[in-house]
Amino acid sequence: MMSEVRFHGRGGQGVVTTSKILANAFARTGQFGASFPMFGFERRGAPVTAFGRFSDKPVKEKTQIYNPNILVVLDPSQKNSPAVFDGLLPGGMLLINDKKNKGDIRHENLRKLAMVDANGIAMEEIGLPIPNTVVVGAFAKMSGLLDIDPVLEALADYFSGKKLDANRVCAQRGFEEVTTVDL
Amino acid sequence: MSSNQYFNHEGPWSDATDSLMCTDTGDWRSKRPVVDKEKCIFCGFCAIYCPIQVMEMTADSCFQPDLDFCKGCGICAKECPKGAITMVSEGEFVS
Amino acid sequence: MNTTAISSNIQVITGNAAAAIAAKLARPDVVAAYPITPQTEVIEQISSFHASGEMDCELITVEGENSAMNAVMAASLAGGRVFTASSSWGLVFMYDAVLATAGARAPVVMVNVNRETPGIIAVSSGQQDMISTRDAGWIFLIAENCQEIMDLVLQSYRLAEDYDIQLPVMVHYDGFFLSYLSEGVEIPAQETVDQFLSVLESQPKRTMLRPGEKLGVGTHGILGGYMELRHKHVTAMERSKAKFDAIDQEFADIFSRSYGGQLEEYLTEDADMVLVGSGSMCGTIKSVIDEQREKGVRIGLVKIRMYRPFPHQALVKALKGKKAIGVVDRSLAFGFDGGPIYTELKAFETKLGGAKLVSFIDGIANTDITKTNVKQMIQMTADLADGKDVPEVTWVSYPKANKDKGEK
Amino acid sequence: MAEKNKGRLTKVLDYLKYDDPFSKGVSFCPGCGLELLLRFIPRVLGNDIIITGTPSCSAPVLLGQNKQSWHTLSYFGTLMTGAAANATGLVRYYKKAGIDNTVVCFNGDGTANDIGFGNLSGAAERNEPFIYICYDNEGYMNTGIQKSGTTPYGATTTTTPYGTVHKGKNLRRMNLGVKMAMNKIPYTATATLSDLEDLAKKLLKAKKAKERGFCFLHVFAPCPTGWGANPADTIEICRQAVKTNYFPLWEAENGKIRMTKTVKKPKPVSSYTKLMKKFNHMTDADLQILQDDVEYETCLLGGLSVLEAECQLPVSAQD
Repeated sequence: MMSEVRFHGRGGQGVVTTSKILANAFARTGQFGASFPMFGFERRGAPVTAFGRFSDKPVKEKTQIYNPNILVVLDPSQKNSPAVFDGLLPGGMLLINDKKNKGDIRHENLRKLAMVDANGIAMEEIGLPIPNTVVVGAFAKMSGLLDIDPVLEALADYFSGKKLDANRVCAQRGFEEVTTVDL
Repeated sequence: MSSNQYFNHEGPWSDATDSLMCTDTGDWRSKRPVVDKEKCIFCGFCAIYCPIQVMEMTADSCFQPDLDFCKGCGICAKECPKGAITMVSEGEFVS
Repeated sequence: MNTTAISSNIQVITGNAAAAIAAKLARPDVVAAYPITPQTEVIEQISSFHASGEMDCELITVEGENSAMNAVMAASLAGGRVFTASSSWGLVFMYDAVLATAGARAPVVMVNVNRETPGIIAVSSGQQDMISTRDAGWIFLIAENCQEIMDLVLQSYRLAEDYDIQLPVMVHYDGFFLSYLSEGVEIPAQETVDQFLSVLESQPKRTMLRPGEKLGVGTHGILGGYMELRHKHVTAMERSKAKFDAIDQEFADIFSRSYGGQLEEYLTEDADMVLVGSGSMCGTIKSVIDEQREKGVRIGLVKIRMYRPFPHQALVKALKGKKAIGVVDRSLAFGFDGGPIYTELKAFETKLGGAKLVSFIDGIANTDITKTNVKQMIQMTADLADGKDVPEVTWVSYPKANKDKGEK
Repeated sequence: MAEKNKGRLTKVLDYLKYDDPFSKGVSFCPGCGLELLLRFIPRVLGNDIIITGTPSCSAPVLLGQNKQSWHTLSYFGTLMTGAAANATGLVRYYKKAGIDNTVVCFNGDGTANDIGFGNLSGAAERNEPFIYICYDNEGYMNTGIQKSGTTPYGATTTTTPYGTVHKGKNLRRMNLGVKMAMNKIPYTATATLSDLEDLAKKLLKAKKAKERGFCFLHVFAPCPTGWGANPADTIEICRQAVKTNYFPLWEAENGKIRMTKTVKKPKPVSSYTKLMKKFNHMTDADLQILQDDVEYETCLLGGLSVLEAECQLPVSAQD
C-alpha cells in the first residue's frame, strides 16, 4: 500500500525537509520512502510544494503527485487555497499547522482532519517559527503509518547537538499534541 | 588489433625518446653570415641572440654558424658589436 | 533491480548526494567543478567532504566549467583519478574540452545532471544537453534512480580507467526528478568499493604525462595518424559494451545489485509490446507496467543504460520479434520528426523481425511524464500492434503538436 | 689564441645551464622572437619542465606529429580556452602524488589576454603553483596576423587593415602585465629578448617563486613576418621598445613593483614604430595617440611602483 503525500508551505518553513525526514523515517522501518520538491525558483516566503511517497514496496514512480491521499499544510494561510485540495482522493487526510484548531476545514473527499499548533510549539522549543519537525511528529500520529521512534532517529541526519535535542522535543510534542477529527 | 603504424600508444602521445624531427632550414637561406675571425672578440652576443641557436664556439675562438640550419635572418650580423659578421648572398657560394 | 533487505547502510539521500558520495568512495585525486542548477548540490557535498577531511583530494574551485573539464583532463592525463560534474549550459561551455578529453583518451568520470539546453533558458529537466553532446566520443550512461546513480558512478571508474577502454565516461541523470529526489540508497562500505576498483591496479599502466619522460600528449595526428587514433577510439567504444556488461556482472557479485549492463529489460520476455526509455521515466513506466500486467496487457520495458556507444546489438536482441515498440524520448532530434533514440533505433528497424516503431516525445522542460501519459503511450503502442493507424510521432503532453501535424 | 681574448663572453651564457631540447631545424620564420624565447626557457629552467601549449605559432613545434616530436620536453598540447586550467590540473595532481614539477604554460597573447584570459585569471586567483609565460607578438600570427587585445593603436593587421575609412586598429592595447600584477600573485614580470640576462633572472625568480604560487611573465617577442619588419631587426625592435617605454621592464615580487631597467630619457615612440611596416601609415597625430598611450602606462606604472614600495603582499593563505 502506497501513501502519496503532498506538502504545502512557504519558503523558510522547511517543507522540503519535512518530506525528506519522513522518507528517512520510513526507510528506518524497513519500508520505502521517496520525496522531492516541486521545482521553481525558490525564495523565502514563496509557496513551496513537496511530494512524498511512502510504501511497503520500493517506490518506482518518479513523477509529481497529482492525486494525493494525504495533504500536509505547513502554511495556515493556504488552508483555503483550492490548489491544496487539487486531486485529493476520496478518504483523504489533511494535517494542518494551525494554532486556532477550529477544525472547520471541509472538503468532499476529506475524511480525517488533524491539527497541531506547530508554530507555537516550535517557538517554545527552538525559538523560531519553523514548524517542520513538529509536523513530522504529528504526521506519524495522524497517519498511523509510523511510530515516533524512527522519526526521532531520522532527525539525527538533519540536526545535531542542542538543535537535535530541541527538534526531537518538537517532534515528540507534535506526536502527542496533534488533535484529529473524523469527518 | 590493427598494426600500430603511426602511434605507439592508445592515445595521441608523441615519444621523443625515439628520434627528433628535423627540417633542413638551412635551405631557406638567401644570405649567409660570414664571420671575420680577426674582428670576433668572442663575446657571444651572436650566439645568444640567434633564434635557432646555431652559432657555435669553434676551436679557433670565434663563433661560426651551423649552415645546415641557419635561416639567414641576419640578427647575428646586426647584433655583433664589432661588425665581425657580414651577410653574404648565397649566390656567392655557388661553385 | 534486486534490493537487499534493509541494513544500516541505507541512507535517505538525494540523487546529487548519491553522486557525491560515490565520487568520494572512488577516492579521486583531483576534483574540479563549477556550480550550476541542478548539479550544485554535488559539488557542495564534495566541498563539505573535502573541508571535513573525509575526502583526500585536490579540490579545484574553478572559475567556470570550461576550466573544470580542462583541469580534470590534464590531471587525468598526468595519471590521476578525477571527477567533475555539470549540467546543461555548463556542459556546453566545457564542450571544447569535452571533445579534447575524449580525443586525448583521458579516463575522466563526470556526472551530468540533465537539464534543457538549446536556445531557451529553462531551469528544468530534459535530456537535451546529453543529446547535444552525444557525438563527443564519450561513453554515456544513464541512471534511473538514486541508487543507480551511486552504482553507475562506481562502475564508471572501472569502465573509464580499464586499460582496454581508456575513455571518458559521463553518467547522466535527470535534473530535478532525480537530482532533488530523496530516497533510500544503500551506501557501500569503503573497503568494498576499494576491492571493486582494485582490479584496475593489476592492469598495465596507461601512458602518463610526467616530468622528464620525454612523452607529450596532444600531438598532431597527420596523414593516417589521425585516422588511426579515431579508429582506435571507435574500436575501444565498441569494446566498452561487453566490458560494461561484464563490470555490471562483477558489480552484482560484490554489491548484490545488478542492472543488466547496457540495457535493463523489465518484463520483456513474454511481452508483445515494449516501451524503450531512459532515465527517471523508467521508474514510472515500470509502475504502470505493473498495473497493466495485472490486467493481462503483455507490455515490457527496455531501459537504455548505455547510450554511447549505442547498444544496437543488445537492442536488436531484446526487441526482435516484438509486435510494436514505443520509443520515449525526453529530448529532440532537431531536423528529424522523431526523438533521438527513436531515429537511431529506426536505423536497425529491418533487423527487428517486423516490429513496428513509434516515437513519443515527452518530459521536455520539466513536463512530467505522468502515469496517465505512460498509459496513453502503452495504448498507442498496443493500437500499433493491432495494426491500427498510429501517428509516427506523438508529443504526449502537447496535443497541439499532434493536431497541427494531422491538419497538414 | 691569447691575442684573441679581447672581449669577455657575455654573462647570459652562464644562465644557459642546460642543453637545448629542441631540434635544430624547426619551422619558425627567420628572425622569429618566439623561437629565441622558446629555446631559451628550458636552457635556463631545465629539461624536466613540462610545457603546455595551445594552437598558435608555437604549436607546430611544441606539439609532435604522430609519435614524433620536435623536442625532448614533456608537453601537453591543448586548447586555447583552457591552457591555465590544464596546467592547474597537472600541478594539482603532481601535488597529490608528490611528484616534483615545473609546469610552464607557454602561450601567445591571443590565449593569454583574449580567449584564454578567464582561466588565466582564475588560476591566478587560486594562486596555482606554475609559471605562465605569455609571448606577446601583438596579434594572432598563426592564423595570418589578426588583431588581438594587445595589438597597439594604429597597427594594421588583416582584421584591422588600412582602408579609406578605417586606418588600422582604432582601439588602445590592453596592458596584460599590469592586469596580472593586480592578482596579488608571488611574481609578475615583463621581459624582452634584447635583455636576455634580465629575462634569465626573471625566469629563475619565477621558478623559485612558483613554490609559493602563480608566476606570470609577459615577454615582448616581435614577429618580423607579421609586423613587416626586417628579420635582422628583431632584437633591435625589442631594444627600442624598452628605450621608448613602449614596453617597460619591471617586476612585481610579492606585490612590490620595481622597474628592472630604468629609462632616464625615453626616446619618442617613433624610433620604435619606424622599424616596422605595420605603423607605416601613421600620421603625427596618430603617433601622438600611441605616444600618449605609452606615457599613460609609464605614468601608471611609476605610480604603482611608488605605491607598492610601501606595500607588502600578505603571505599566501595556501602557504
